[in-house]
Amino acid sequence: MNPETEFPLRRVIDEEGQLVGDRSDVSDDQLKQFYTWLVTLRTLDQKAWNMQRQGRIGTYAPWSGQEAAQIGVAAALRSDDWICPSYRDWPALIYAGVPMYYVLLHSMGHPAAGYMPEDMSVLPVQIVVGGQILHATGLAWASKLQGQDRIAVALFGDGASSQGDFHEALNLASVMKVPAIFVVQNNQWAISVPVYRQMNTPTIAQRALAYNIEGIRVDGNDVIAVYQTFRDLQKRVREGSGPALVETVTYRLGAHTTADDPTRYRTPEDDARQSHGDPITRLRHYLETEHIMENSDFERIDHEAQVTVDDAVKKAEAYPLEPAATTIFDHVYGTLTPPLKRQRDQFSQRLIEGGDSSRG
Amino acid sequence: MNPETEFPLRRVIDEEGQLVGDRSDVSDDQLKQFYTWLVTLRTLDQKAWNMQRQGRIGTYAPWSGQEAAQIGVAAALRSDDWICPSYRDWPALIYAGVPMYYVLLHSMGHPAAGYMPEDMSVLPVQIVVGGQILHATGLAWASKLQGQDRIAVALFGDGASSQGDFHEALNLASVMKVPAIFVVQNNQWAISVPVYRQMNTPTIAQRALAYNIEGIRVDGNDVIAVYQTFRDLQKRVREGSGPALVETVTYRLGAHTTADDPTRYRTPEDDARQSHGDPITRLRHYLETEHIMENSDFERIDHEAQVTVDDAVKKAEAYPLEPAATTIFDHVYGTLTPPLKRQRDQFSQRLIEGGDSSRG
Amino acid sequence: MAKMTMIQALNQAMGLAMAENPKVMVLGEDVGRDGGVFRATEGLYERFGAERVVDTPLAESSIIGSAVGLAIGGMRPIAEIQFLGFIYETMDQIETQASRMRFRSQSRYHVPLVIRSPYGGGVRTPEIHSDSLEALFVHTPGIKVVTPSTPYDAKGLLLAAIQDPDPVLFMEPIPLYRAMREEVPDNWYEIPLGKAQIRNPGEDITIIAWGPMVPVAEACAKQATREQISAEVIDLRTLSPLDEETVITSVEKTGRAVIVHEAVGTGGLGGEVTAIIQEHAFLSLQAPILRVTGYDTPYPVSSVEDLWRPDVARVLEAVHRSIHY
Amino acid sequence: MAKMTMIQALNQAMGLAMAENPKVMVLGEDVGRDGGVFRATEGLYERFGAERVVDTPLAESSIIGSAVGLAIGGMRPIAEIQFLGFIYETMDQIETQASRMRFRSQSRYHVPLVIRSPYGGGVRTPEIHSDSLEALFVHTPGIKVVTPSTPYDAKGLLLAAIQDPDPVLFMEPIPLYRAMREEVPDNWYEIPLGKAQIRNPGEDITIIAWGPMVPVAEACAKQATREQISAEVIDLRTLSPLDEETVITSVEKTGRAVIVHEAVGTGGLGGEVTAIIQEHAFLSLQAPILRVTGYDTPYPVSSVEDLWRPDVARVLEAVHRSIHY
Ligand SMILES: Cc1ncc(C[n+]2csc(CCOP(=O)(O)OP(=O)(O)O)c2C)c(N)n1
Ligand SMILES: Cc1ncc(C[n+]2csc(CCOP(=O)(O)OP(=O)(O)O)c2C)c(N)n1
Ligand SMILES: [Mg+2]
Ligand SMILES: [Mg+2]
Repeated sequence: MNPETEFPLRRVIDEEGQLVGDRSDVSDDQLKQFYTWLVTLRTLDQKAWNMQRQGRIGTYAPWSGQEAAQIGVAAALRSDDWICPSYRDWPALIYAGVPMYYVLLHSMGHPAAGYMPEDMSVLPVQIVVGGQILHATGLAWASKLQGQDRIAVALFGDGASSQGDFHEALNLASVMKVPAIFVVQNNQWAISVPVYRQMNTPTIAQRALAYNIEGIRVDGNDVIAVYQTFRDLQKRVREGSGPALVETVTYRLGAHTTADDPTRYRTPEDDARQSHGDPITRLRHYLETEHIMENSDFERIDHEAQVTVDDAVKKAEAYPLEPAATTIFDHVYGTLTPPLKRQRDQFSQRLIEGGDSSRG
Repeated sequence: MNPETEFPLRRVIDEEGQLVGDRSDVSDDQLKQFYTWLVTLRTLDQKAWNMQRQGRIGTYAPWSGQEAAQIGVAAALRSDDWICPSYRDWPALIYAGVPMYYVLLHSMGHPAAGYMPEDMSVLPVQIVVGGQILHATGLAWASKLQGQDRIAVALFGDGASSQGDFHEALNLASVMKVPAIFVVQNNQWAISVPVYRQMNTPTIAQRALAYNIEGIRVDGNDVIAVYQTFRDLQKRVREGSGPALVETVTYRLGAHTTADDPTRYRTPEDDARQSHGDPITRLRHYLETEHIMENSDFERIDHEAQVTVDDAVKKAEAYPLEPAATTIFDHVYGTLTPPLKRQRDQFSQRLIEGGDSSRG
Repeated sequence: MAKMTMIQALNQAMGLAMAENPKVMVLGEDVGRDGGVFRATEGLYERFGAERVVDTPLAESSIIGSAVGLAIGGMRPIAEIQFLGFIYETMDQIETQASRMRFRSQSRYHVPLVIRSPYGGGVRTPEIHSDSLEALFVHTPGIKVVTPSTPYDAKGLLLAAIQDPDPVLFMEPIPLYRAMREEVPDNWYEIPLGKAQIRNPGEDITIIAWGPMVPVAEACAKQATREQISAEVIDLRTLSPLDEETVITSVEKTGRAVIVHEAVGTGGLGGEVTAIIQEHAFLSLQAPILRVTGYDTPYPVSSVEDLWRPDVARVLEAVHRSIHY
Repeated sequence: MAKMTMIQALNQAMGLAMAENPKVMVLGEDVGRDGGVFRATEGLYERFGAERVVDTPLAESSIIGSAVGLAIGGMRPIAEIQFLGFIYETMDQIETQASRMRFRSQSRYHVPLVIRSPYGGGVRTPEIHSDSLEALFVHTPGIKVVTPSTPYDAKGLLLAAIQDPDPVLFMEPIPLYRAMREEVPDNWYEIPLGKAQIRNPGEDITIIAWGPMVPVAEACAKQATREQISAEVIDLRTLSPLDEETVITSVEKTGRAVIVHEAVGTGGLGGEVTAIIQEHAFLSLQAPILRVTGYDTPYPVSSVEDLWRPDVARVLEAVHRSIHY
């Protein structure tokens, strides 16, 4: 079994933006939309990074480089499909419809960031690496049992694929033949550990062989390839072909989080060698070469992205905290237990009195 | 990837005891020894079952049908190799040198059954399904780090291979390239759950592909095939070829344990279809056909097995319990903590006074 | 109404719930064709089919993790962990996932999940099969912890747990599965979670127990009567949230308390109950609150277990120590 | 001797132990080239190489499970769990394996393993990163639990933990990693496990704390002085086995006790300490023992955490309640 040939890297445009595959079934309009989103999400990411540096938000996990790998997935899903994301998957969520200011609220440590919009089927972002993979198995199973045709998608990283839960989730999904797609975003790093120190295989997709499910490896920096792959795959999975594992090969261009300093463990040469083309410049080159968009379009998109992002920042910063603090007691159980009621009262009382929070 | 052809079932003698492979490098004497052990261990198993029925020992997990799969492994190991067994792996341990009465003490709930002989490198049998797999990774790693040439072998069941720890153990072993062999005894059942409801793959060996390690599937009811496989494999692994996964395909002829009633979930037809030849009759047929042993040999072996087993029973039943009860306090930490010392004293005092243990 | 054992009562409860609500399903190891290693799910597979009574692969984390998804996705899963000692395999899914999904999502999602699991010793099981681990879960916000001591309670509490919108760990005392039969109504009834029960009223001392230790406490109370000691026995039934009121009221009356649990003593739930009592009934206390528990060793092998588990003699000794303080 | 932070003291302890004993090794996520997300292992990779300072795959159960094998096989592993909240992933390997191997094997094998893990809030980490979970492990026989509150103690306790023949969970309070500098000797010294420390002698009330709450307790004691209340502050340092003697002796003297911990209140270690005190110092007690703890909710998001964590005001309030009881 040669993993590189069994699981070839699917690609439609290459690192220089040259067409190397078939994009006939993806419209120009679709590409324009993708480009707009790629730029908007990149703008948001950079804005958030700066806001953290200015102390306006807390710890933040940047996604630069991974926008295409996420947009391509989200664009292929139906609005009632379940998404089980991790902390770095806001691009997919935002594309799917979660308001942008959510990600900022999240990094501000605002409780409301967990309350996903009611017209979507999105779980709160997962902090426990790998914790959400089994939820996708269960959600897809629930869909099947109830005769729905929703599918469930778990998004997680290369690091997460080492967790025991990864194995248990894929095995159970395969045994129960549930409509779940497991998307491992191989961004080459789990914080400081490169993927070749996490596993001894050239691909993650080959793990599909352990469960007798479909395994696919796609260039995650090629939004067209990702989109095509998922558009076709979600259809098969929805129709009952069983679960699938997709490895989107991408690259974490930035730090792990704002608390991380990647210069400690990787060099610019590492980055250059492994990152295989920024998804935005790639698509832009293609769009330019094919004359699908021209300079003024790009400038307009850049400008609109700023406006959109600024608007999200305003919404986030204007979002009221109170009375959210007290509500922590309200979301432990469906109804307040007697001890929680007592504690809630004490807590509120202290808030009113303005508790001393000095720590010596 | 076709698992059945990538991982063909290795076999030397077939279900009728006909030679279908090459046994030239396994001597007649070796075969006689295997046969003797097969019979002795079968005799012990049946004796233990009966003793449980008579109330002389507690819960017991019979191994009938799996003797060859275990003897073949143990016979290939060196005396300082680490063995990480589960509750059903006493045949391997006994073959490797653990006195027979240990298994009876174990089912009597005697603490001493955990104290493996000091001249062996055997962990106590594991009750947590899959719990020992990672220990083999760690032991093999310790061996490598210390420049030893010991290998570590984990024995576990098909059921255990669904656990997250299985995945984590094989991945880590592969990344660190440690000398570990993971032996999954596929006896077709995890209590009442048949292997085809535990996983959606025709083999377990194919999971090796997920870790880029060697994977082998061998007929576990063919002691010669198992032995040859492990004799060759342990050499490669010892020399640094990295870890391996071996699936020994066998069958649990009896109940899961003395507390289990297999008629609730499987039929004699299931057994007949899946058991692919009792390892003892198989080898006997072969030995008869080839005139390596004759009737009187078989009778002698049966008789000696009884004697050996009776002796083990005597040793177990004569084994003193006291002062073992009090020692539970001595094996929590290297030295007694103050609370444990106090509790030990109270406990001893009650033992002396003859505590009332009525439970209402 | 028929006399039945606890295991029968549990079985009946699940059968009722599944008949009533097509979303209720059972999943776990050997719960299907085999009917569970203790027969708790016997007959359910035949009645409700393999889709709703599911033999899972042998992987506890996947049982709970997928059940979280099932629950959020609209089902009402009853997951079985074959023995409580194996729940460690799924701790992350219980503690950071099932128990926190409501909190994390600000009640956008909740997880109506019942985790049934047998525990408790005295029946000669192998290592790890007997461990009492309630303390780990009582310390976890977002999950409730329940343990019955009678067939009647078992059914009523399990039905309440199944109706509960939040995760409930339902701990079933193995030694009581078949220890007694009692009248159990055939129909649906619920015993509210969070309510203890006074099993034996008394005046001189309060004995607080749960699960497998309730009969021990009752036997002790009976023996105490012969010595003119009137012991009130409380079965907590729900360990989280705790029925503080019943406990405090009792100790305010008796002035003395003994807590009995089978779990390891240090760090066990006895400490919590002690802390609550002494905080709220301080002035009533005539003697220190005493704990009779498993020793601070792992649950031992079966030849030693009877010496390890709290028994009537040890509880009585504590009662004497308290009374004669 | 140099002034250093706790993180530097820990780093020095590991460096010393690795230089002293070639069997000592470090494994965990990002402990190698990155030097640990808090820099605890900084420089060790460069000094001792990739074989002894190992970046593992992202799988906590494999870190502890393989460390059990490493330890039995002759090594002295120091395993890092990146944040204590992720220790749930490896509970089985800690509870049923590392902590029980000695018991199971009747001391034929033992597991000299140190599990280091940061915990504690107040520094705006994401969900799960701040949780205080000591209660789960104090309830587990076979593992010791240690948590320092000063740089000096951190080094001495860690070296003692590394020398210990049994598993030790070494919990490192994140908020104290860089909160203060103090003189720490360069040489090897050990602080025996199982010994609490009186950090501030006093007469009127005992405040018992550990890890991140020790500075809060000290600050409270200082404030109390202004009101003529003399508070004795005890830092438990080792949570299992507990130094009962130091605690009891103190409360026998003061007659009052407040226990402060950051973990969720119900089922927390405060209950155990309360139970011990009231059992052994019953007649000395002038007031109920009070607990000041995290609330019974999951550790909240960062915008709320300061309101959630026990602070000087809340501890002082408890001191007043006790004194004026
Ligand atoms: C169970 C668990 N262990 C450790 C961590 C700390 N941690 C957060 S992210 C991370 C690396 C994750 O790598 P990967 O899965 O590849 O995702 P990426 O961050 O690259 O998107 C680690 C170790 C965690 N959050 N959860
Ligand atoms: C972690 C864990 N879960 C559940 C059990 C209960 N149990 C004991 S053996 C067993 C089946 C094991 O099947 P397999 O791994 O195939 O081994 P076999 O018994 O067939 O030898 C189960 C479910 C256990 N001991 N440990
Ligand atoms: Mg990654
Ligand atoms: Mg099996």
